Amino acid sequence: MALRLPHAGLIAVLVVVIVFTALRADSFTTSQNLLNVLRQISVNAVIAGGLTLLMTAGGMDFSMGSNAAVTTAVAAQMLSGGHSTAVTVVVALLLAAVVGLVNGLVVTFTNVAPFVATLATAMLLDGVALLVLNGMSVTIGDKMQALGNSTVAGVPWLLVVAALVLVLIGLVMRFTTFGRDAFAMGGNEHVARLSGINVPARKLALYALAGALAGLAGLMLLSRLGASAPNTAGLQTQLTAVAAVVIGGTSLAGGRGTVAGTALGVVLLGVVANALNLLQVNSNYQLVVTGAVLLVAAVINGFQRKGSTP
Amino acid sequence: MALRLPHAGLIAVLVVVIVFTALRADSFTTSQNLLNVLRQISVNAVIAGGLTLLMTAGGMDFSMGSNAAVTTAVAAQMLSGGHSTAVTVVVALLLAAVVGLVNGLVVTFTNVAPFVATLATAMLLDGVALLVLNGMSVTIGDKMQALGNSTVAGVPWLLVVAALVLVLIGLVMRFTTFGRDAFAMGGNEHVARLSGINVPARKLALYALAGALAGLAGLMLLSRLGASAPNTAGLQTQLTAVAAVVIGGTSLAGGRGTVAGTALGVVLLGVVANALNLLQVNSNYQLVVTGAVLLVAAVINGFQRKGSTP
Amino acid sequence: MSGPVVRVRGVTKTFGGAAALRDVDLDLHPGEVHALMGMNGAGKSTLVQILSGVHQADRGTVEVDGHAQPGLTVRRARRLGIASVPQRRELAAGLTVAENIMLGDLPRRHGVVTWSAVNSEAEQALSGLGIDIDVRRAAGELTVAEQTMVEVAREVRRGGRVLVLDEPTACLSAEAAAQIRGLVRRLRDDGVAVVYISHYIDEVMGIADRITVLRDGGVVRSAPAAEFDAASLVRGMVGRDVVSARPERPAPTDEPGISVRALSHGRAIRGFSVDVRRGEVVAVLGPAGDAQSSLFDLLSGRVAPDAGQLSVGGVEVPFGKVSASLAGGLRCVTGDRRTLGLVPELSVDENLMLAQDRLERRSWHRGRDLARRAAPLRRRYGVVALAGNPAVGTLSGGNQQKVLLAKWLQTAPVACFLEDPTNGVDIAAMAEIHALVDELAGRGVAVLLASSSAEEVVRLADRVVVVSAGRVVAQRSVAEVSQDGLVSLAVGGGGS
Amino acid sequence: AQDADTSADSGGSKKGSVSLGFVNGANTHFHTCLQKAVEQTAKKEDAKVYTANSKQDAGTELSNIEDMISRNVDALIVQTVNVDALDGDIAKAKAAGIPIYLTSVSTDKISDILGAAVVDLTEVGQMDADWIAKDAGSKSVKVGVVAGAPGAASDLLVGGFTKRLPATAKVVANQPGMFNPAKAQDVAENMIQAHPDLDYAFVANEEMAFAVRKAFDAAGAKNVKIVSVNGSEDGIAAIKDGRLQATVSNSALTIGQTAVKQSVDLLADKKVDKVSKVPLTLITRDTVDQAPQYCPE
Ligand SMILES: Nc1ncnc2c1ncn2[C@@H]1O[C@H](COP(=O)(O)OP(=O)(O)OP(=O)(O)O)[C@@H](O)[C@H]1O
Ligand SMILES: Nc1ncnc2c1ncn2[C@@H]1O[C@H](COP(=O)(O)OP(=O)(O)OP(=O)(O)O)[C@@H](O)[C@H]1O
Ligand SMILES: [Mg+2]
Ligand SMILES: [Mg+2]
Repeated sequence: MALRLPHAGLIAVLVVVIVFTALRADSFTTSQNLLNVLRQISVNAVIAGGLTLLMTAGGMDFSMGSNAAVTTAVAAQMLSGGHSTAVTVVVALLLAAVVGLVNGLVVTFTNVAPFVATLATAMLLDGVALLVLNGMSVTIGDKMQALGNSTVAGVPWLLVVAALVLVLIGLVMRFTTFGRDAFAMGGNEHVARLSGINVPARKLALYALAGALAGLAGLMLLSRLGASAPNTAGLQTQLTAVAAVVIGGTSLAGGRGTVAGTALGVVLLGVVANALNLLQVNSNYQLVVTGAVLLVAAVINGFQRKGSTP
Repeated sequence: MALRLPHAGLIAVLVVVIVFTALRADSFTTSQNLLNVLRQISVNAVIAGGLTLLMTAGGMDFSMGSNAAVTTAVAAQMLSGGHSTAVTVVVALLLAAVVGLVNGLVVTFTNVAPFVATLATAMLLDGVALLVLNGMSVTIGDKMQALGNSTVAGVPWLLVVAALVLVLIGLVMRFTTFGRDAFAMGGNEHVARLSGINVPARKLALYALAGALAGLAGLMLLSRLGASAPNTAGLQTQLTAVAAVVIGGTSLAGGRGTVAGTALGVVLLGVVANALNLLQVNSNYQLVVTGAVLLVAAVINGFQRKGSTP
Repeated sequence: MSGPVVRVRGVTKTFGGAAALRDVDLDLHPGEVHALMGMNGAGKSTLVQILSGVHQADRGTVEVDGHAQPGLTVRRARRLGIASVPQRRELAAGLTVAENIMLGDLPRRHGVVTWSAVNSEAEQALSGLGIDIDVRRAAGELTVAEQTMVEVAREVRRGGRVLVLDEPTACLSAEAAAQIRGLVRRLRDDGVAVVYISHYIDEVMGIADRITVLRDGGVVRSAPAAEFDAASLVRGMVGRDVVSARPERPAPTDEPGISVRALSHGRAIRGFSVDVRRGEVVAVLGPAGDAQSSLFDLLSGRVAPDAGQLSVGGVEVPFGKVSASLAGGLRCVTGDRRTLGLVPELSVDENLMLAQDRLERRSWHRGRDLARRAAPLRRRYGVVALAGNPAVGTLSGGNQQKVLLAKWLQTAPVACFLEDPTNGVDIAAMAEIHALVDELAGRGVAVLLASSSAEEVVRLADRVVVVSAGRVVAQRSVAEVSQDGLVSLAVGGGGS
Repeated sequence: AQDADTSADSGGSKKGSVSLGFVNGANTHFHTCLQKAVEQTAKKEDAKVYTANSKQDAGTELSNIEDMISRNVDALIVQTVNVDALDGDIAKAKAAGIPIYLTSVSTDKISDILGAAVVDLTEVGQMDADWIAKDAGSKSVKVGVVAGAPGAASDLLVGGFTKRLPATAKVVANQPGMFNPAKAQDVAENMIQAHPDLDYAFVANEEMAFAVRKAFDAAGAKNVKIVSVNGSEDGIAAIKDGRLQATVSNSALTIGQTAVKQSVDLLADKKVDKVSKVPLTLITRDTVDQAPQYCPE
């Protein structure tokens, strides 16, 4: 087990896609293009990172994409209404954390499965986002321009934020009791409770954190797009994040998960989308190819795991 | 436990919605409107029915909506290409069953979680549907008109088909070894295998059946619409079906599920959509209300369950 | 002796209208091993679960150090120094052994978990109890016995003034059980109040300072252990005498039953061979755990071995296929009923008939018909539920075990493999199950028994094969050895 | 003229030709036809065209534009997912020195873009309203609206329509069909149920309109007149056989052709208007032969 390269399946598929694309499309390996890819996946990375921690703890938040949509909408309205960026960011993040907390309260104190509860809140929040925007688009002009489009030492700010978030979550999961409690809860909630872990409090914190990260993702999205429009983010975004997380080896049942795997999953999805564009694959084929790549990666991962734990 | 009314939460919410709407909108209680609602939910009912059986057995098919989309597209192309309805129906159902079977093969013979595998095939199939239609809409003229729009003894054919499917699945789950095997597999797959149940064969059959039912749903949809357009059915349809099933009390982890609950879930979602239309609720509020109703029903159901099993 | 650390008064607890405990009093003194005894479903686990905050009493009080503790929660109980190893073995499967031991109390420096300390402290905790398990292993890979050890080590490490052990020695090898008992004595001498639940009379008589007997949720008698003898204890629990003596069984036939040849699988089993004739009961004795559950996996067809042959009733049976094993007439009863034995959500009746109906290839399923066919089994195997036909997961552990046995042994086997068949069942049920095995052998079934209880082996087996390091090192007729001899044989076998 | 040699990695493009990037907004019938038109016209104009699809997601659109920038096309043609998200797109492209040409919509800052082929959605709605006004005469009539998905496109269409209706025409129901025929059919069934005396219905595209017709017919309301938008081949056929009464043609073919031709011309510094309005034609039973071709072969 120690000798086995983790995520070998994912890495193999990723390498194949990269080599193939690099040979066929010169522009793929330009540093500009690589930075593009990394910037494009930043938003998804932040959502997927939060979800990894939550799912490892046996939770699930299907409403993160929709939470991001609400955050985007609220922040856009505030900014276009003349509030300062600082105030907006704080309010938006708080709001997103509260939304996450509400999910947490429902999941912790009622007997509803997390998937069910958050699927319902996802619908609800998609509607709220529409209400906040009143069905129209709201532009924010030049505000938050820097975050969305500028670079620091040649690296896009968005990427810096995303990388920071992932590294932090990775460290938390490995080196803090908060993170280890997540593994314990996901592995066996009953045991976690018997071990004296304050499971309800932990759950609330995890859901609130997932909410806050969804909010951060929403702000990042807003800074990229410069506007919030109906149907930005939402369930589609969520599905991409979920796909990245599960492809990265985090268990739907909890107790197992790595940020490295999630990061690989996010990168794979981003690279495939970029490669399909550069290779000029007909858009109708793009979904087919993306689905097939996901499936192949999952199957290879699966075979690999089959060896280690039955 | 025996005295407790099953699905009390769902029924309570349903009754509240019905009474409220009936008082506010006269047309709600007309027999025509009730038949409308029932026809509208027929397609969803067939998908949700198949999913109930599959999820009870511990499986999951997130690609049923996309499978229906492919079926709709293929059938539309065949019909508009001059094939007879009979041939088309047979080919479409077979194709859908084969797609389901492929899902089953992946899930059974690799180590990939059903949710992951079928999320990938869902993307793939959405792409295939676009390819089949070549991105355009295809009309089928008057073909299959009867199924989609006629009635028998005042009852829409679509409803008859959906009711038949649900009743059959219910009977299978209750009164056949095949159905009980599903419960056993969902409850504890190891035990099912050790008890002499041919688990792989059962799984393949269940996935193929889910596929075939998705195909049937696709044909029903086609007969209603008289055309197949890009983005008909697909993941959105799937999410509605999943919502109906889980609200109806079927466990995401398997081992527990009833068709009656699913039927109630499907009806609840249909009635809410209908009520929102009849009450002329602003479209921006519709999602909010739907999400909230789902959440409330789930919470009430959850509290009720909390009493019986920990 | 000072006053009690824990004083329970008038505790009553009902589940869905049925009383699991009625008006129970209990005093726990420091430096005393207090045994709880009673039949399956008597309420022992429920009582200790109230002590450890898992359940809250409907009526009555729990006092710790003279202070009433209404609404005791798990966390609160833990803070008050009440540690508990529950009957149901549970570890966080994805974590390592070390982390499971240290869970909730991971060593940190500046808020950062220090992994080296986690491993070394866990190692200390295990080695302090003389347990040899690699702390880096994933908890999910452990056998039931190893899980028990880890759980005990965890609770002991956490310390506390009260330690609850709910059937710690069920399905442990004699050696391991002795280790646990030694540990309990040490803790008692350090002043810990130990609550000890076990169905083994001899064990309890040997270790307890005080015994409380429960029946139907009420206290029958609570007194110093010296005031009990085995017979009165049994009478207190069961309400009558229980005799489980070895009956005259017809001599085994010469027909072949199970024949295992040169079976090898991983480290646990290496070139293992055994022959059981029809009508014979052969016990496999040796370090419980790994080898024992491996045997179940291999014989049931769940897992294909690296090498080996199997024949049942003289007919070759291929390995690695459940259907082949079943068709060959081999029935394997697992020692791990929770993961490999029963479907908890399904009803008692359906679990009882799960295998039988599949073997008979029934396609229809009707509740009434099922109940009619299951009724005689329930009666014969003494399955008792609080009411009707509930989900099997809600039965007490002993009753679940009876359902498991009934499920397999009714199906007219040619041969069967029994892994810890009396795991967690009470003394009366144990006698009944022993009688069932006798009857099975009497009917000409070949029985291969893997039991961690020497007592059981002496009671049931005709012949004993001693396994060490995965291979057979000795064979004895039971008539040749005493129970103590058996234990030393098993332990000594490990050394040779 | 723009130096075509800068497109070093536009593999396959002939020397001296122009490379265009086309970022499509979705996968509907309209979008497919538009893409075909762009590709065919580009071939005629000897321009190399790269395509990408944003699948109705503003974030994907921006990514697509970035990908196009990194392959260094001469100009971008964008059928946007969302008008207001365009600002970011335009700023991006501008910073990279690649001009953007918009289809269907335009922007306030004309100077920032290469050009646009604009469909005046408000006017489309107005034309349908005008037809109803004419058809109904002085009678007072009841009108139902099946809108698209929440967002600017649907709002402009429906806004133009409802504001232009005469006082004698009353909008009694207005529900979103989400540009999804199945959803539109449900909505129509409920609408005709609540308002059996409906006279007209405005449906935000033809794919939904066919489904709405089915719902009305099934409810016995065969004489509700439906007006819609697109002018697709199926739509024209429906006008001919009386399933639809009027539709406003905004030919995808015309838009695509205009976009490519104008982009090429503008890149070559030819003196042409930056913004061209796509001609709108009201198609009724009497004028079916005037319907422009909607989709390329
Ligand atoms: N949570 C619960 N819900 C319903 N009934 C319960 C619950 N817990 C225990 N019971 C019932 O209460 C009774 C006492 O159970 P308990 O587990 O305390 O018995 P026990 O003495 O530990 O038995 P065993 O020796 O089999 O472990 C049993 O009949 C059991 O079915
Ligand atoms: N929902 C329930 N209804 C009735 N009894 C229950 C329920 N849940 C648990 N119990 C009973 O609670 C008691 C305590 O459960 P616990 O897990 O400690 O023991 P157990 O079931 O005997 O475990 P095992 O089978 O692993 O030996 C058991 O008697 C169990 O049958
Ligand atoms: Mg117990
Ligand atoms: Mg028990």
